[in-house]
Amino acid sequence: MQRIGVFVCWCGSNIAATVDVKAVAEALGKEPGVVFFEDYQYMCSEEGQNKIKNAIKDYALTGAVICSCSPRMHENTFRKAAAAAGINSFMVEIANIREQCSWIHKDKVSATEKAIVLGRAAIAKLHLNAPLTAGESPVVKRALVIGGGIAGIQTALDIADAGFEVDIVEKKPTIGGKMSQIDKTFPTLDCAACILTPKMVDVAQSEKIRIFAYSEVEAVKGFVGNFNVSIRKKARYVDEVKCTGCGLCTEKCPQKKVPNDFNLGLDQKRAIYIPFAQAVPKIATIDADYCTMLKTGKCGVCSKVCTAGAIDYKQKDTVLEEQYGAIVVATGFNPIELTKYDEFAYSQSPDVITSLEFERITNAAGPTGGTLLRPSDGTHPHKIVFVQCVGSREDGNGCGKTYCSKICCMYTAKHAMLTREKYPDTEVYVFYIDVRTPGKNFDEFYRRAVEEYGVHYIKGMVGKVSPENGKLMVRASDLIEGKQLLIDADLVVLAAAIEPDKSARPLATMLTASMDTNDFFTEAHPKLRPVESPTAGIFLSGCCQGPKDIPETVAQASACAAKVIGLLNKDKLTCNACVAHPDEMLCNGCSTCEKVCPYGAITYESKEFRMPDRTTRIRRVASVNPAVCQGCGACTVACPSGAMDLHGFSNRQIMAEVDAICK
Amino acid sequence: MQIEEKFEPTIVAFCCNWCSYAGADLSGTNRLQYPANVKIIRVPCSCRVNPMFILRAFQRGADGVILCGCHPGDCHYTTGNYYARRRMTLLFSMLDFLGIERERTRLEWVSAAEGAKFAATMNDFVETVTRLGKNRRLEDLRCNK
Amino acid sequence: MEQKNLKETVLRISGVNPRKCMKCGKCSGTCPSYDEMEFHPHQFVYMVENGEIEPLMASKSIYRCLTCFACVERCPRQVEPAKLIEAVRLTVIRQQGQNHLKPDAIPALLDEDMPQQALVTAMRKYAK
Amino acid sequence: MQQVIRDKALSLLEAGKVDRVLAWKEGEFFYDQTPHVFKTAEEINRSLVYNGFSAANLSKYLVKETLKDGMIAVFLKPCDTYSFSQLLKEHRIPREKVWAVGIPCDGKLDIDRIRKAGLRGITSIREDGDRLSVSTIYGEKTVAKSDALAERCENCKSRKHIVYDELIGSEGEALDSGRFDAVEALEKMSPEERFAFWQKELSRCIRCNACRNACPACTCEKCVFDNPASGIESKAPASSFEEQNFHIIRAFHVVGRCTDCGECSRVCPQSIPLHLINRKFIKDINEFYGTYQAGENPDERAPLTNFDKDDMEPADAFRKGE
Repeated sequence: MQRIGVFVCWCGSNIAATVDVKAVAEALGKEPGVVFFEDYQYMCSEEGQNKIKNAIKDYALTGAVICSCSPRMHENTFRKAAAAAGINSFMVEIANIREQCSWIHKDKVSATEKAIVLGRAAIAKLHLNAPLTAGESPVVKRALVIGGGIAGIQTALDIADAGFEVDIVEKKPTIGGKMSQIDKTFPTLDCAACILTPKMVDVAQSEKIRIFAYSEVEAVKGFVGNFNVSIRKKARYVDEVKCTGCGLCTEKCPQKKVPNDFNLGLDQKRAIYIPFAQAVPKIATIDADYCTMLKTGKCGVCSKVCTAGAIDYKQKDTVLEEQYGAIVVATGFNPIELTKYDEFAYSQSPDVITSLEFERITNAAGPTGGTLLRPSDGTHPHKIVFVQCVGSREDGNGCGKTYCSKICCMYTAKHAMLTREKYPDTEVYVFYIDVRTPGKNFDEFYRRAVEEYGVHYIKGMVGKVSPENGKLMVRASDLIEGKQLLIDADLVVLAAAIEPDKSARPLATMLTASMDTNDFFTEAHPKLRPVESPTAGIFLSGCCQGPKDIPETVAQASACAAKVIGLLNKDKLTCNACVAHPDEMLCNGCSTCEKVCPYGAITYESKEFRMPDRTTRIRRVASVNPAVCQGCGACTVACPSGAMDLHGFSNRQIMAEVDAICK
Repeated sequence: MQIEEKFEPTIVAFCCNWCSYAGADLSGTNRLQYPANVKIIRVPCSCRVNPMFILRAFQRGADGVILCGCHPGDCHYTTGNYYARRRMTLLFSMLDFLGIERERTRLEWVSAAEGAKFAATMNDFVETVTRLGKNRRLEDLRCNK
Repeated sequence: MEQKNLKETVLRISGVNPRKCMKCGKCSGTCPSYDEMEFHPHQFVYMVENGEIEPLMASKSIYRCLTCFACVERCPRQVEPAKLIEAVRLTVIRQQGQNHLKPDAIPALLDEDMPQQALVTAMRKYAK
Repeated sequence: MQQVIRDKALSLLEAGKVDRVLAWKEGEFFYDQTPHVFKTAEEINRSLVYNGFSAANLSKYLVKETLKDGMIAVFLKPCDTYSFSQLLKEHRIPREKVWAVGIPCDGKLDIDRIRKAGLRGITSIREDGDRLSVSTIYGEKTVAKSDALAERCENCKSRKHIVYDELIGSEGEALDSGRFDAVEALEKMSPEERFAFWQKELSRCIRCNACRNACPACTCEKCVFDNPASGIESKAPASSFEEQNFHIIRAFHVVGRCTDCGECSRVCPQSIPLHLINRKFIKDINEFYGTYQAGENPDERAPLTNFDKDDMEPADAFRKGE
């Protein structure tokens, strides 16, 4: 039996004016288990807290019920007071008789009655309270960043800067991501490489950062502070230590017909390649699908020319096991596949290109050396049509996306402007539905494209693009003039919607991080915790969480780093004390609870049990990781046998409250 | 003249800690009145509410039970209220199927900012349940009087 | 019929929800009969939503639509403008004496290049 | 068919493939068969039966039986395979310890229904195609089989075997059944009429727990109603409320797990149509969240462990019914 003290607060006149506090204290004093009761003007004051502490000591109380303001106000205050007096802080229950009683009622009789009922419910619950201790778990002081684009780079640099070790896992042979493929950046028009490559070099030179390029995360186990990650380093067939990145092999390789994915297949590379001049790490990689030596065993030119002796045709994938305290997802985006958009003739004509392909064509390091030439015949286009919202803002039943891809309006304005600047004789048409330019200096940028560069912005959508005699006949509507247009364009550029990288979905499953229907990672709270996943210890950086431009990505990446640093800075994590816990003897092992847990806190293990009939039995039972459980209680209701219960809000506690209220 | 005593229903309101309980607090802070019949039980999340609790309340004499949680999509635990919604939809539909007045059960989404909505919801709910009168059917379901 | 009823009729016949339209104009950008029409496909969607059915009913545009369904095929939000145009046309034709193509008119249309199927289709489309 | 099943059981046992066979055994009365674990050929030849009264869904017994050493063979009718599959999904039965033999079923008989047709003093029943020859102490009678079928078989949902190691007979199909008609009829009633209906039915409950004990979804290590620590323990009814509480909670605990095998109603000594409560849940799930058949697909998420952001609100569910 508990020894309970009841403390009724007046809150000045806030409570006492509508609730007869003395009557409440006396009525509750008659409840079973109550050995002490008192009322006081301000329970939360120093003096009030001392009254609680003294009563706990003098009357050997095992628990306290405080009838006062909302637990959201002073629960912690009273818990600390209880702990200071030597009882467990979870042996305190609050009856909310201010916000939920005295402030909403005028009639003193009914308000007093209600306050007594609320007090009784709190006492009934407290009878079933048990001391709780929050667990602790250690933190591995190293972070993993998955994805080496600008988001991953920035996050890694910031974490390293705070003095923690960071590993970047990048599936491509080099870090840099989409930004390395871009020519110029809006709205300042500085060159992407000029601002990105110094950061890449910083990453390479940082003592705190390790880069696992050409590698993928294969499995993730563990929980916040203690993740075990398997990383597969794919075989490059080149010794990373020996290779100096001189590039001789990439010039001598006789296999020249390999589609260059860095240039989106617009030109060809060799079977051994370095994606671009500033690649980090600058190590050659052999494309096993095209290498004659690997396919037929006959060639070996690269091995012969390599003075460092770095070529190793027998190299195999290796799997590393690493430990991390935090994991950052920075898997980024890709433009969607446009092959299904027959009306835009993307598959039919090489002169219908995506905006990312346009970036490569205008990039000085790209397939055309930066000269704007048509992919089909290498001539200068004189009439270019840009089509916005291709695959964005659709109704979701087609092949497109329901969301706005956010970046297309700005990069299209940039493309249009740059084209007009370099080639003033080129007519540029932009077909738009809406021009969306919220951002610092963004609208000014778009207006410059129209006002200074004379780009034709036409409100309307392109209905059909048909290749005819080397031209692209673009049929479109001009909604403002009320006219249908037919433009004989030389080049059509489609602003393709962007979607999360395909690797994100399986990764989310490994991390037990939740995703929305578009495969963007869900944030822990859409407004207040935008860079954390609901799964503790998993953080989100860049476009994996939603479409973003570079400034936003970098801002989010740094915010994400701050959260990671905050976590890694702790030596130990205090877990939530009110966690779910299964009664193993009742557990059916049916896996129902596991499915509703938003945090992946529940796992199953086979355990040997001594049964009441003295036999032993191996049973599959649920096990909750208290470091991961956040205490929502979804599992407790999913469990048919009642094996799963929640500390602090147990089935019996809640039912005791129900009973006290309904009595 | 005989004064007929007004029926005062017992109403149990389960409120999730993060949105609805805070919404209830806010209606207090704003001094928005609702009847004292409503007694609130704090739960971490609407998904913590077991159908057993609701039946238990009716069994022990409650005349109406209302469950309040964060708006869909705003759950502190991201998905709890979606599960709660399915569970309550099925449970309430079942009670209706057994012939229990459907107005005695309710699920409402109340955010921490919706103090006014909380008070209005409670006023409406108390009024509805008062009109229905004492909850006898669940009690009487088996007693073929 | 009243304005509101007309709109309801058109919506019911077509099964289209014009509110899904985001006013991109792809339907009109793709329409092969654009220049023949007084009201263009996107205007049909807009005007139906605004309840302005009578001007549409009075317009020759409803007979200029080829029902090629290019707008239906390409609409990014699956609004299906052609079905709206069809619904407006049906609303007209279903009124008494409003058959747009009468059997008597057919002999005059006959010539060697006119496929018979086109006439049959036209009869179905333009008459009760 | 009985001989085919006996032969199969004997051959499995003889070949050493299994150590035990779970099947039906004649009970006190010919229509009252009981599930039984056969261990010897002699036992099988003596008392293994299979006919229109071999109604019990055997899948549930595997939960306990597979705790013992060795392999066990089990005969599963199509609807039993759904339960078996569901139990596998819930990790209640180790698949490798069971040899499942799918057997055909063309509907089970309901002795009460035959009696209600006016036949008294029945001593035996022989199935003869779609007719039944009924021997009574008053002489031979015949009844159309369709008039003697159990309700659940009249509204058979499927003749498909979901999971088995071998199959006697051929693979069947899921059927279009009118199994929700009775639920729909109740839904159409006024709340008062529904209340009166259920009051009449549930008043008869004697809390014998037969429904729970026969239900293949009720395999909890310890039922909440038997557990003093659960807070809702009620082995015997303490108040009038306990029964409806019991039946609602029991049905709720099997939501998304109930395969609609109909065992609850079959075993109820008071003939309460308990299956209607379960079917109401199934019907609601099908209408609200898309068709879901428990036990059909082991990889599918059950409706209560799943959600859609646009799920309907409880209030809309009511409106839908109007």
